[in-house]
Amino acid sequence: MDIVILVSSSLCLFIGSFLCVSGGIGILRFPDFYTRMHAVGVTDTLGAGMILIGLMILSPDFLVFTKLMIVLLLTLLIGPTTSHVLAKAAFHNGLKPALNNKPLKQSKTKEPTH
Amino acid sequence: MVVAIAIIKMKDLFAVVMLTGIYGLLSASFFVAMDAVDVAFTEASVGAGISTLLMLIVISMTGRREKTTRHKPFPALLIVAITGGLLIYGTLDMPYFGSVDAPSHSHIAARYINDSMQEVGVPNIVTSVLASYRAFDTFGEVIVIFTAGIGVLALLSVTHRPEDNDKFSTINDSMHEQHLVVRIVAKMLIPFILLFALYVQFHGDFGPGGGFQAGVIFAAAIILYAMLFGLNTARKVINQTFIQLIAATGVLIYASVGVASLLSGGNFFDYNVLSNDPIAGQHLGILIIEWGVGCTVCSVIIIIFFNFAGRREIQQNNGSKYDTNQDLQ
Amino acid sequence: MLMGLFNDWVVIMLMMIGLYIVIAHGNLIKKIVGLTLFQTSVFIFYISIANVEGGTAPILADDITLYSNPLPHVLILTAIVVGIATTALALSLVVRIKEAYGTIEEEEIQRQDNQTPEVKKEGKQS
Amino acid sequence: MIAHLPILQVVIPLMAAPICLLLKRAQLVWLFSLIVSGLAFLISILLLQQVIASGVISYELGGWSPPWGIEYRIDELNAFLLLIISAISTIVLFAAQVSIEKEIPPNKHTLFYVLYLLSLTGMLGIVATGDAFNIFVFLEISSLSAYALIAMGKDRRALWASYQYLIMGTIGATFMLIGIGLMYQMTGTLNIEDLSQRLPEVAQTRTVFTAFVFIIVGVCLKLALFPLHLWLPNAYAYAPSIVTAFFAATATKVAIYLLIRFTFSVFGLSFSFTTIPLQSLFMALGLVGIVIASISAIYQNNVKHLFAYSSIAQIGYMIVGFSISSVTGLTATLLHLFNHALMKSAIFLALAAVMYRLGNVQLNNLHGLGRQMPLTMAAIVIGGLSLIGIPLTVGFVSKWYLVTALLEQGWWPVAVLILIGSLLAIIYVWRIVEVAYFKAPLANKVPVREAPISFLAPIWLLIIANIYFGIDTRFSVQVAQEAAQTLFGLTP
Amino acid sequence: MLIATTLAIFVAMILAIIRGITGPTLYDRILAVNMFCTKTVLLISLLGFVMGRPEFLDIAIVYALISFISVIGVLRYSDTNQFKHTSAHDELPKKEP
Repeated sequence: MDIVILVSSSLCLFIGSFLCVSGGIGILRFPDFYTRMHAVGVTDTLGAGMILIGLMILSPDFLVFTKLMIVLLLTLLIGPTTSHVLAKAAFHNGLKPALNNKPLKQSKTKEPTH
Repeated sequence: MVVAIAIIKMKDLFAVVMLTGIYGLLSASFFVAMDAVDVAFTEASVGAGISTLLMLIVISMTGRREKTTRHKPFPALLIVAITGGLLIYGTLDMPYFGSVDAPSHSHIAARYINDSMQEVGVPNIVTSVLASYRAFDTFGEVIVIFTAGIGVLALLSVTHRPEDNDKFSTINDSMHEQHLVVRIVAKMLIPFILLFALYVQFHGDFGPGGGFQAGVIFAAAIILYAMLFGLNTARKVINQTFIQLIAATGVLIYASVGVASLLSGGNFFDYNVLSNDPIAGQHLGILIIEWGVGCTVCSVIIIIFFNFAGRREIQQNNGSKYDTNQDLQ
Repeated sequence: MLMGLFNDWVVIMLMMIGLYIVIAHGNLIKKIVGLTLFQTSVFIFYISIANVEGGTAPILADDITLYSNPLPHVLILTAIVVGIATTALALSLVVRIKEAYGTIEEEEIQRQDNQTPEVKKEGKQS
Repeated sequence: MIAHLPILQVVIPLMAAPICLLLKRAQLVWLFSLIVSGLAFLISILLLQQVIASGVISYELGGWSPPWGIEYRIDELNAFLLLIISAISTIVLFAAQVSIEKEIPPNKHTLFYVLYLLSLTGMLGIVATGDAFNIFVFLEISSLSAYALIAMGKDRRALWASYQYLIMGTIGATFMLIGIGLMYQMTGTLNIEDLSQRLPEVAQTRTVFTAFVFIIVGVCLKLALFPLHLWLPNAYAYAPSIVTAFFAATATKVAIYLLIRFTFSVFGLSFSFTTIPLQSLFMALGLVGIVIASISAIYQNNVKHLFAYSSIAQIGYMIVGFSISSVTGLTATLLHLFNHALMKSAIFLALAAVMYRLGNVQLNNLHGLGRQMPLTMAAIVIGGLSLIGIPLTVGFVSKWYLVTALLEQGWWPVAVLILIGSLLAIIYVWRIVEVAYFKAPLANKVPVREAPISFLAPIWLLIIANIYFGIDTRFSVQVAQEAAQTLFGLTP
Repeated sequence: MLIATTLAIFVAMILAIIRGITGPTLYDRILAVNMFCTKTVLLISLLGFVMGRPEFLDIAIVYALISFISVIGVLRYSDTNQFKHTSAHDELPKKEP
C-alpha cells in the first residue's frame, strides 16, 4: 500500500514539476504576450493541480487533505479567471497578437498619456 | 537580490511596483523557510497584497513614468557604503546563522518556549508572546495602525455630496459591465474569504494567524468587492462613519481588557485576574484582544483603501486637479 | 565563517540597495518603494536571527523539542504593521503633493518652492 | 490606584484618542482632550513626587516580571520629562481651539485632536517605557501622528516638509530597529535594565559597537542634530502653528532623552565615552550646529523659520552639555531641556497668535506690530531674551550651568564659542525687535487687534514660568541634578 | 521527490522573475507576477511537507487569495486609466460589429 501511495504521488509530483518548468520556459521563450499567456495559463493550472493532488495523496490526516483541497479549488477557480481577465484587458487595450512574423508590437508601454 | 537591483534600474514605476510585489512574495517564502509562519502570513497579505495595491492606486493617480532626472549617486553611494561597511563589520562578531547556542535563544526566549504552555496555555508561542507577555507592544501596534488610519483620513478625506455619487456610479457601472466572469467568480469567493478570515481569527491560538492577519484578509474581501462592484456600492454596504466607529471601538476593546484587569486588582493587561483560573483568564484576555486587533486592522485598512480610491475617482471625474484642490481646502 | 555570515551579508546588501534607492532617487514613489525594501530587509535580518538550525516553527507540538526563537517573530509582526502604516501615510502624502504641485519629482518640487515663495505667501494672505 | 500611575500616565491619553473620534463635535473634543491632557499633567506631578520621595518605580505590564514582559520604569529623568511634556501639551491645548480655527478646515478639527492626543501618547510612551522595542513602537506612534499633523498645514510646502520628515524619520527609526536587533542578538534581551547588565560582557565585540552607532545615528536623525537637521526648519515653519508650538517644545526633547537613556543607561558610561570618541564628536557637532544654525537664523525672513533654526542651535547647546559627560554638564543639559521647552513653546504660541491675527509671519509683515499687539510681541521679546540668556530668565540659568561645567573641565575655547552663539542669538532676536517696534506699520495694511485671551493666557503663563524659574531655580535645578546624579550612578 | 519538485518550482520561479523584469509590456509583467504567485502557493505547500509540518497550508490559501486580489487590483488600476483614453476614440466602434 505504501509503495502505491509513494509511486502515485511521485508520479503526480513529477508531472506537475515538469509542467511547471515547461510553463516557465514557455513564458520566457514564446514570442508575444498571447502565446506566453497560453503557456502559463495551461501549464499553471494543470501543473499546480497535479502537484497538489500528489501532496494530497501524501497527506497524513484529514485536515491537511481538506486544506489542500481548498487550495486546489482556489487555483482551479482563480487561474483561468485571471487568464481570462488578463487576455481580455490586453486585447481591449490594443495589444495585438504577433501574427506572421510581424515585429512584436510594443505600442502599449510607449503610448503617450495625456 | 536580483529583483532589488532591477528595481533601481526601472524607470517605469508600474513595473517597479510589480517587482515590489514579487519581492514581498519572495521574502514571505523566505520567512516560511525560516520557520516564521506567522510573519510569512502577515508579510504575504501586507507586503504582496495591500501595500502593492495602495501603490498601484497612487501610481494610477500620479502617472507612471519616472523622469530621468539627474541623480546624485555619489554621495548616496558613499553613505550607503559607509553604513553597509559598518554593518558588515558588525556582523563579524555575530553568532553564526542558525547556531543553537546564540545568546538570543538562551536568555529570555527559552522561557517563552518552555513555560508558555503552563503559563498561558496557548500552543502557538508567537501568539502567547504577542498577546500576553508583550501585550503592550501589540497594543502599540494597534495604535500605530489606528494613527495611520486617522492620518490618511486627515490627509485625503473628502466630503461627499449626493449628486456627485450619482455621477460616479454611472461611470462605474459602465466600467464594470465587461468583467462579468470575474464578478461571478468573485461572488463565489467573497463569502469564502470572509469565512476564512473568521477561521484565521479563531485559529490563531493553535496555528499561524490571529487578529491582525484576519483583519487584513477580511479587509481584502471587502476591497475586492469594492474593486469589482464599484466604490459606491461598497460604500453603501459599509459606510464611512460606521467604519471609523469600528476602528475606534477595536482600540477601546483592546484597552478595556487592560482596564478590566486593572479594576480586578492586577496590573494592566494582567489576564490572570480576569477569571478564577489563571489559564482561563489568559485565554479570555487573548481572545478579546485578538478581536480588538482584528476590528481595528480591518476597518483601518478599509478606511485607507476607500480614501485612496475615493480620492482617485474624484480626480478622474474632475479632470483638472486644481478643482479638487480647491474643493478640499 | 564565510558560510556562517553569508546570509547576513546578503541581507545587508539588500538593505543597502533599499537605502540607496531612498537617498539617490528623485521620484517620491520610488523613494517609498526603497523604504519598503529597506524595511523588509530588516525584517529578513530579524527573522534570520531567530532561525535555529534544525528547529521548526514555534507552534508547540508533542514530539518536537527544538523551536526557532519566537520573540523576533513577534517583534517583526509589530514592525510589519508599523511598516504598512508608514507606507500608507507616505503614499497619501504623495497624493496630496501631486495635487498641490502637479509633479512627484523631488527636484521639480524644490524648484517650484524656490521660484515663488513670496508670491505664494502673498496670495494666501489676500 | 497610586500603584498604577505609570501606566495610567500613558494609557489615559491613549484611550482618549479613539473616544475623541467617537465624540465628533469639535468643541466637545477640545474640552475632552484638554481635560485628558490636564489629567496626564496631574499624574506626572504625582509621579515626580513619588520618585523623588521613594526612588525608582517599576511597573510590570501584564504581571510578567521584567525581562520577559514589558516594564515601565520611572526614575527622576523620566518623571522630569513626563512632567515637561504633559505640562506643555496642556498649556498649548488651551490655545489650540482658537488657533486651528483659521488654519485647519473645520471638518478636520476632530481628527486634529485625535492626532494630537496620539502624538502626546507616543511621546509619553517613549519616555515612560523600560523596553527597547517598546520605544520603537511608541516612537512610530508619535512620529506618524507628527507627520500627519505637520501635513495639515495650510501651505502646500507643509506637505513636502512632512514628506521629507517622514523619509528621514523612517530611516532613523529603521536604523534604531537594526541597532535594537543587533543588541538583541548579542544579549538576548530587550529590557533596558537587563541590557545594561548583560552588555558589559560583550562590550568589546564589534557587533555591539555597530549597534551603538546605529542607535545613535537613528536618534540623531530624530533629534535633528546638526548635519542631520535638514528636515526640521521646514517642518516647523509650515506646520499649523499650534503643532509647531507643541513639537518645538517636546519632540526634540524626547529625542535627547533617548540619546541620554541609550548612552548612559543602556550602554553605560564607560562604554559610551571611552570606547568611542563620542565626546569630541558630539562636542564638535554641537558647536558647529550652534554657530551655523544661529547664522542661518539671522538670514531667515520667515519668523517661524528663524526660530526653527534657533531650535537647532539650542539642541547644539544641549548636546555640548551632554558631551562634557560630567554631572554638571548633564545637569545643564537637563535644565536647558526644561527651560528651552518653556521659552520655545511661549515663542511659538505667540507666533501662533500673530498668525491668527495676521495670516502669516513673514518678517516684513510684522512692521509696527509692537504697538498693535503689545502683549504678544512683548512675550516674543521676553522669550527671545531668554534664548539669548539674559539674567533673570531661564535661559541664563542653563547657560550659566553649561559654562560652569565647561570651565570645570577647563575648556575655555568652547565656553567662548558658546558665548559667541549667544551674541548671534542677540542679532536674530534684535531683527524682530527692530521690525516690530521701530518700524512704522505699512501704509496699506489693515490694523490688527491684540490676540484673544485664549492665546494670551497660556502665553503669559509660560512667560511668567520663564521668569519664575529664572529667579527661583530650586525646583528645576534640584530635579535636574538628581536625575543627572542617578544617571552617573551616584546616590544623591 | 518532494525536494525535486521544490527545485523544479524554484526554476520556474526564476524564469518567471526574468520575464517579469524583461517583459516588454505591462501585461507580460502581470502574467509573470500571477505565475509567480501560483508557484509560491505550490512552494509553500511543498515546504510544509518537506519540513514535516504540513499544518501551515493556511498560508498557501492566503497566498492564493491575495494573488487573485492583487491581479484584479492591478487590472482595475492599470486598466481603467487607459480605458478612459481609448474609449473616447476607438474602443466603442470596435465593439459594435
